[in-house]
Amino acid sequence: MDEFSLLIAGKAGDGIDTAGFLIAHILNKLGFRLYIYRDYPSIIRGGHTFSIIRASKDRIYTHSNKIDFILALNQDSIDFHKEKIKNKGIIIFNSDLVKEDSLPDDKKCLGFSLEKIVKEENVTLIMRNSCAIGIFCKIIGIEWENLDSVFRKNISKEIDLNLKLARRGYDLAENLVKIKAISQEPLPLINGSEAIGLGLVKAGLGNYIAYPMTPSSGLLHFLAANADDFGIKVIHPESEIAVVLMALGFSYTGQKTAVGTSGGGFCLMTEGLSLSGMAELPIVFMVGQRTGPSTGLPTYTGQSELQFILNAGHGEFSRFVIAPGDAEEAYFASQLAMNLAWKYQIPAFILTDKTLNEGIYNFDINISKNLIEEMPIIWDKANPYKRYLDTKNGISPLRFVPDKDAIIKVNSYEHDEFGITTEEASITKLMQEKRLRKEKYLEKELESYQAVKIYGNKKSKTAILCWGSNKGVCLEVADKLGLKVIQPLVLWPFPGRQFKNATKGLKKIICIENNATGQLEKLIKLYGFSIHKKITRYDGRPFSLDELEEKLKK
Amino acid sequence: MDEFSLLIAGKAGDGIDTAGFLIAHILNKLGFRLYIYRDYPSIIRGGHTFSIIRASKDRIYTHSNKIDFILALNQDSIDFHKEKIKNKGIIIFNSDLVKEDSLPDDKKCLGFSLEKIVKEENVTLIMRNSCAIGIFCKIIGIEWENLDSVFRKNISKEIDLNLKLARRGYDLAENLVKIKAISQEPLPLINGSEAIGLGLVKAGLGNYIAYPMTPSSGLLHFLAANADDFGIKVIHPESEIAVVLMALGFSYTGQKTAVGTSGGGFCLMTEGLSLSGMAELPIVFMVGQRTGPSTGLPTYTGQSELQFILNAGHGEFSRFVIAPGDAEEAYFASQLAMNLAWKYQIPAFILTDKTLNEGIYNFDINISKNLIEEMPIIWDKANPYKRYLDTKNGISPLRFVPDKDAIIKVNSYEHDEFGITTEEASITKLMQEKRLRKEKYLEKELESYQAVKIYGNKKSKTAILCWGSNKGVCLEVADKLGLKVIQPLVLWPFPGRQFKNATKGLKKIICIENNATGQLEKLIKLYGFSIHKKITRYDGRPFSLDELEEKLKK
Amino acid sequence: MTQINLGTYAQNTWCPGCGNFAILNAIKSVFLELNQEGLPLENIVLVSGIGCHGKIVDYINLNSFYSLHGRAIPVAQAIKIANPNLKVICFSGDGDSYGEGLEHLIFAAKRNIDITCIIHNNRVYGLTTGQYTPTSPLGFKGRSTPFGTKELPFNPLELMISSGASFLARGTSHGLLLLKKIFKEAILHKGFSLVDILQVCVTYFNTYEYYEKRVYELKDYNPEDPSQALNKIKEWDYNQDCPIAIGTIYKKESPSFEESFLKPDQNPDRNQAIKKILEENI
Amino acid sequence: MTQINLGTYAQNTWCPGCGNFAILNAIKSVFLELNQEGLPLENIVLVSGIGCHGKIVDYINLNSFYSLHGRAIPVAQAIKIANPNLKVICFSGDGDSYGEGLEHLIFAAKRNIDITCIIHNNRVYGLTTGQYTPTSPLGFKGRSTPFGTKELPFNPLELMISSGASFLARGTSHGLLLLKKIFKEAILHKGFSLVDILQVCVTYFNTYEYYEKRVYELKDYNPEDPSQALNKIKEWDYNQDCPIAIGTIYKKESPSFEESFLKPDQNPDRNQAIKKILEENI
Ligand SMILES: Cc1ncc(C[n+]2csc(CCOP(=O)(O)OP(=O)(O)O)c2C)c(N)n1
Ligand SMILES: Cc1ncc(C[n+]2csc(CCOP(=O)(O)OP(=O)(O)O)c2C)c(N)n1
Ligand code: SF4
Ligand code: SF4
Ligand SMILES: [Mg+2]
Ligand SMILES: [Mg+2]
Repeated sequence: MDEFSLLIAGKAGDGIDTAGFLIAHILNKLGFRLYIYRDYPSIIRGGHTFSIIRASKDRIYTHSNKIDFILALNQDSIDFHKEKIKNKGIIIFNSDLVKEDSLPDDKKCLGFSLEKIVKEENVTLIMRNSCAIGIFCKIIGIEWENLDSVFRKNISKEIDLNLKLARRGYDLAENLVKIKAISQEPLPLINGSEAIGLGLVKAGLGNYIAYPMTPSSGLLHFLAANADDFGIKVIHPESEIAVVLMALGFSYTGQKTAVGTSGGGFCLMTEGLSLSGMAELPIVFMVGQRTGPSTGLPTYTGQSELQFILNAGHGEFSRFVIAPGDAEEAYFASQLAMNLAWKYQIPAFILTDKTLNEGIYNFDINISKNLIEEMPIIWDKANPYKRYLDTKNGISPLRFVPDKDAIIKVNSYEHDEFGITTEEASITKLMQEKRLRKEKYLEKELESYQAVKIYGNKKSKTAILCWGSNKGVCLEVADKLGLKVIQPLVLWPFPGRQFKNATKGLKKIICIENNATGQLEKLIKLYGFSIHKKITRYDGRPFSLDELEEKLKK
Repeated sequence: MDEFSLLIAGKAGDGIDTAGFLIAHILNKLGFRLYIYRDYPSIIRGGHTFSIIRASKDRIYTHSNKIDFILALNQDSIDFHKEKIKNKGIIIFNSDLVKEDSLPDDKKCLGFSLEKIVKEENVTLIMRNSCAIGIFCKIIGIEWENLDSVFRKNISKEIDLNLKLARRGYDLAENLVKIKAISQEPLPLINGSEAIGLGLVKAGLGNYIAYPMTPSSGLLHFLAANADDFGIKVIHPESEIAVVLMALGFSYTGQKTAVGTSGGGFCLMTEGLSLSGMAELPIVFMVGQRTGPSTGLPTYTGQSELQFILNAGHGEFSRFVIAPGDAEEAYFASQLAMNLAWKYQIPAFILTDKTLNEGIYNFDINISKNLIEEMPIIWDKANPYKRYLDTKNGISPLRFVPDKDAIIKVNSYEHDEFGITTEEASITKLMQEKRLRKEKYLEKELESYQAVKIYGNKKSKTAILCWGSNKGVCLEVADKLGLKVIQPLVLWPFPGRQFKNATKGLKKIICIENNATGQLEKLIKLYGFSIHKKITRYDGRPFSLDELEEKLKK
Repeated sequence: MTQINLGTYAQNTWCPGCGNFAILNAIKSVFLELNQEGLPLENIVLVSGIGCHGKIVDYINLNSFYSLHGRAIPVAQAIKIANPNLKVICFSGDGDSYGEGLEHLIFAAKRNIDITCIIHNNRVYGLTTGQYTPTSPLGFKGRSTPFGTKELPFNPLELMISSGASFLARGTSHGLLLLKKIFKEAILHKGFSLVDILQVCVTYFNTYEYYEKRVYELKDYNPEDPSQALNKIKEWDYNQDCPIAIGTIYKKESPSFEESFLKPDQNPDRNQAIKKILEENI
Repeated sequence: MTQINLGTYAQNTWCPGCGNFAILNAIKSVFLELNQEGLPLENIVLVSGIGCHGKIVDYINLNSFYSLHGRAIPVAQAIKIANPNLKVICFSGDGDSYGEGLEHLIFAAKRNIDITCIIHNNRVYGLTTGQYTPTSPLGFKGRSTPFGTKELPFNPLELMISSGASFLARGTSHGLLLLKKIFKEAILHKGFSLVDILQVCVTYFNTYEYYEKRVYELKDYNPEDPSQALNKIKEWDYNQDCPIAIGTIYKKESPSFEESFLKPDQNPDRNQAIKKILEENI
């Protein structure tokens, strides 16, 4: 088996997440490349939740709904997912909670009395996961030592009991399949949020400020947990308004600062965004999209904030928007966003979604670019310091408080070069132009980066156009179908020239988006491009490999 | 003189505004059609401020910088404006504050010792305006009775003293010009905000909620002052966030509600906007644009929020955006916005700017459409009430609390027809489509309105494209130059078909906008249209007649 | 008792043992009682914020407005102003209304608007999986403060009394009878009322035993004595270990804002008014 | 005295007679004094909101951050946390920080962050031409309430003491000497300090005579006695007619938030930390 998927399902609060994570680590040790899709409701306990752990010898970045193994902790897990099992698939179920007659006749189904075992061992219910993992490992022929070491590394509480439960499962089950190890080095398994966190830290992050909001909270938790090791401050203040204003305060002192949120929280930050544009205070926003409008489906995915991000904030000013498609790109994009925010003194956006933030990827730091941290332009001290000195490219030298030679005034009103409020028409015009000119220079600089990515069959006359987390699924489907893939990694300033090159000679462009109105489509229209077909999904779920393949074949 | 302009200038706090207003009323009585442009800084006293009162026998909607009369209360008034005076123009100046040698040699300049007069009469400084008005009226040959009656109607405090001062001026001056009355009925003089207020009231406004912010505060003050007469509630709560959420609470109870703000305040309302989209709660937003970004130039104009308004709020939902160009259109647009908000249960925007909100126009209610107030669809009671019943056009019957037959549940989460939270993919899809479908029907309905307006020389192969308050200046310039004018009154759903008809056969489209990036241009590009030239202005000042004419001739 | 079922078909997704169940049960029976005493059920409007607490409106078959995180209170105020005959009950969380939307609570209290705010104060963000809130004790280890918070909680009742609230009570999610009593009293109170419920979150901050040992019901106590009330409010600062009073702590008569809009002539002729304005401006 | 000129070339556009002039003069001389006592001027950072008050930062030739309406306080907090050696002074209005951004003031007080907030409390929105604010007296006729407000003001000092502020003072814009004294004391206080200045707005709410008749300076008074302070704070509720105390009203020692971030090892090897995380996740 070069590639297979396991679906593990149960109630929210059952520990499905952790169990899936442990299994992924066991497979990772065997040299498999992995991707984990997590599907859970906005509920702490109860409700249905599942993870799909997909393993392959090659790098993968998406899930499939064609499942080889189902690990069903309760009845819902069968009812909701039995259709997904492949012909030769195996269903492992909790026989204490699943009715036998609900199982498919034509599939191999193996029942284990998990509740009973837990009772017999007199342990908490959550430990039945360890037992189930033991069962699964035995069935697919994994060495006990592998399980043992992954458990020891990842479980801090009651490791002996957990191992005991696992062993019981391992001994109860029979080996049915032989999964062979692959001779390649295992790679770290991290989610998109963690990759962003690492990228920001690498780029010199000083402070991370956020108010919790799915799917951005993971980044907050990750950075808070590691704040001391990274040498950063992490603050969770009273609201998103405080978040963005605090961030701008930090920025004023010269400390690189990022904030994270999702749509609703971002709304509250738009006034601060406009201030960042006006006062030329660098800031990085990580906006994790979820299903909207409004509170929507908090724990599901979407790509419906692109146009909002491009146009948010009143007035006109320069900005940078990048939408990474996997963990390595996330690491790179976060560095780039921080660098460019500081180089151009503008707001920069890392636009993600629940799929990317919470999807778990293998992460190869060696294929992701490490950028050099951007340092501010030096002020020559020849003249008195002017925070908003007008220059050729619009970028003024930066100084930070306290500086005994410089008085540093920033201002939300229109202002002169020194930073004093003005209402004069001529200065207003000059300053508006200064602020917008920076974007032109940024656009030029972006030509030296691969701002539009191309994959797949480069000779194909048909291309899939996608952005953000859809990259992974598009890549694989394109490989299967022999298509080209075009992914604008940078969305603003739109890399029109690179996009033009990428689309040269194409007969057909099919745009894939997780929204209803076609937001990337709108963006490319501004540059005179058009698409021939669009495939959209807006029910909160990401495209799966099989689904997208089917839709593309139509 | 069929058309002339008076510029009156002084310090903020000098009462320039009121003086200009009184003069306009005096001219109005003579049958002149008027437009007043007000230019003032964000300062309570001091700083420079001026008004241009333009009078003509024909309807006009814009100012000119070619001035016939300057009424200069202080030195700045000369220094800043003397270039604007026409060849045969007259400068009336306060000889106590203006240096004689700063006056142009080749113009008629008449000095009056206003400070001295005020001192002699032992009245407050502000009354020198009355004296100046008297002088001006005499110079242009206006009957004393006219002045007298306008003063009596509009001045409530110390009318006798004011008249005394005016008379002194009147007697001091000599008649130099003979302005002839025009035989047409005078029309009310109101500003754009007042026209909007009247339109909202006409359309059934129940509540107006706002937090003060220039240039939207005028609407708040107007409605608050007349709340009892109109039978409405006017509330100014703690912040714009409270404003929008309160409005949605009122909307839930079935009371028609509008809010007003400008860019920065609107930022804070975007989360509520998205809630309006999701919960299908009708609401009308009046957003008065000013010069941004951020605090910007609070008392100056701009058109830089179009793209923000079109894309604001996270997630995707239907909306309606209309940008009136003068007082009559403002009255109509406000009614239409309220009607459509309620018919389609969506957020509707009246997008204005400082020029429209604070510009003073003659208002002819007879040429502005009166619409019939929209009434909600009836629920047939055949089935239990469902707030979000899915229907062909996506519009669900409305009921309001308290209703003993219906339980009315609205929800910011994705929800089923009854309004209970759901996370199911199929219902999510259904509801997203329901909410977006309404916009399609709205788009169809708009075909029965003149959503794109056409003026000027309809046979010209060159058209000026404009939106909002630029309508007035474009109209007049086009008349002079023999051009066509196209003004999309409705901006969203974009009236593509009407726009196509309007542009048929054109060789050249010149887009006029008060922003730097061309926001209307971006919008039409989405529909495959493009422009040939753009004339933008983004220093906070509106185009004046002479300036635009010159630019167009180039 | 009546046969009316106030439940809905929504699946209850609170954790087993969550203190929200008690709040749900208590409020439902108060609604039924009020209904028996003559309050039409359709005159009740529930408003909630976003958090575990907010789910309560899905579980009660009455009019409701499930608002945004932190933004239940302005909605509730408007509904009351729109129609003072409605009974508006707001369910909110400590993250929701002591954090994100604190200002609205303060201004509602200042206006003394006749709404009832029931704060599910579990001293943690439940729904977003366990971060500190403004009432978490100093040093609380949540997911955004894994090494413990560095700030003291504030005392929400002290803030509320300073803001002008005219009814303040405290309950716990494990005293059903008392909950019913104070809910009813709060709803019947004319003016702004707030009930701070020390609601146990079994998953992220299980304070069950802590409260069990410390709470005591107010007896022989006059909530209408403001200085006694202030002392009682200050007795526990939401941080230190000490006895915790529950029951109605403060009560005051004072005019409420929504009344100021009731006018005899509610329906002037609008066309006439418009005409008048225009004439004035000629 | 020193020759340093703290003025700028910005044209002053406050109305003649405005109380803001006194605030400007007092604070400038306090800065000069502090400078003479050893505080480098570049260590001062001014932050302001939007309103007539905010213009003050244009008139002082020191580092400044002219923020948004209602949003000076979060900026000031961040600057202080970023570098605890800075002296951060926040100028804000009553519309600004008692209204639009009240929550930030409360949370800054709760955290006891060592910033100084000077509130130009003219009890009116000056810059937007005269609407009521949270401290306008009941019945105030502003442009948004032409028939008089229907709500009582709140007492900002009472709210602040309930929120955890550790230094509270009140001044008027017509007592320059006292202003200087309390500004200096507030700035030197370690922890969150707020000075509520009854600033006269000659144009929209001329309270000059009103205050002139009622204010008295605190003498023989111990601001470190919390219950006395509370009584003093409650003496005047910003609405009723009574004597109005000015001076330092309340003072307390307590740890401030920004200190919690100071750690000995401020510069760990980031590449190493990243590597470690990645290894842990294999
Ligand atoms: C503007 C905004 N920010 C953040 C969130 C995410 N969010 C949802 S619930 C919640 C916290 C809820 O805490 P609390 O109000 O205490 O409710 P509990 O779950 O504890 O009942 C947060 C931060 C949101 N929905 N909207
Ligand atoms: C978000 C936002 N809302 C409204 C405004 C408009 N605005 C500017 S200053 C001001 C009020 C100022 O009042 P206050 O803080 O008391 O200052 P003062 O002018 O009295 O000193 C308002 C409402 C704004 N700039 N931003
Ligand atoms: S997380 Fe806490 S508050 Fe939320 S349902 Fe579970 S126990 Fe209740
Ligand atoms: S309006 Fe009032 S606060 Fe503003 S400058 Fe004038 S007097 Fe001062
Ligand atoms: Mg909580
Ligand atoms: Mg004020």
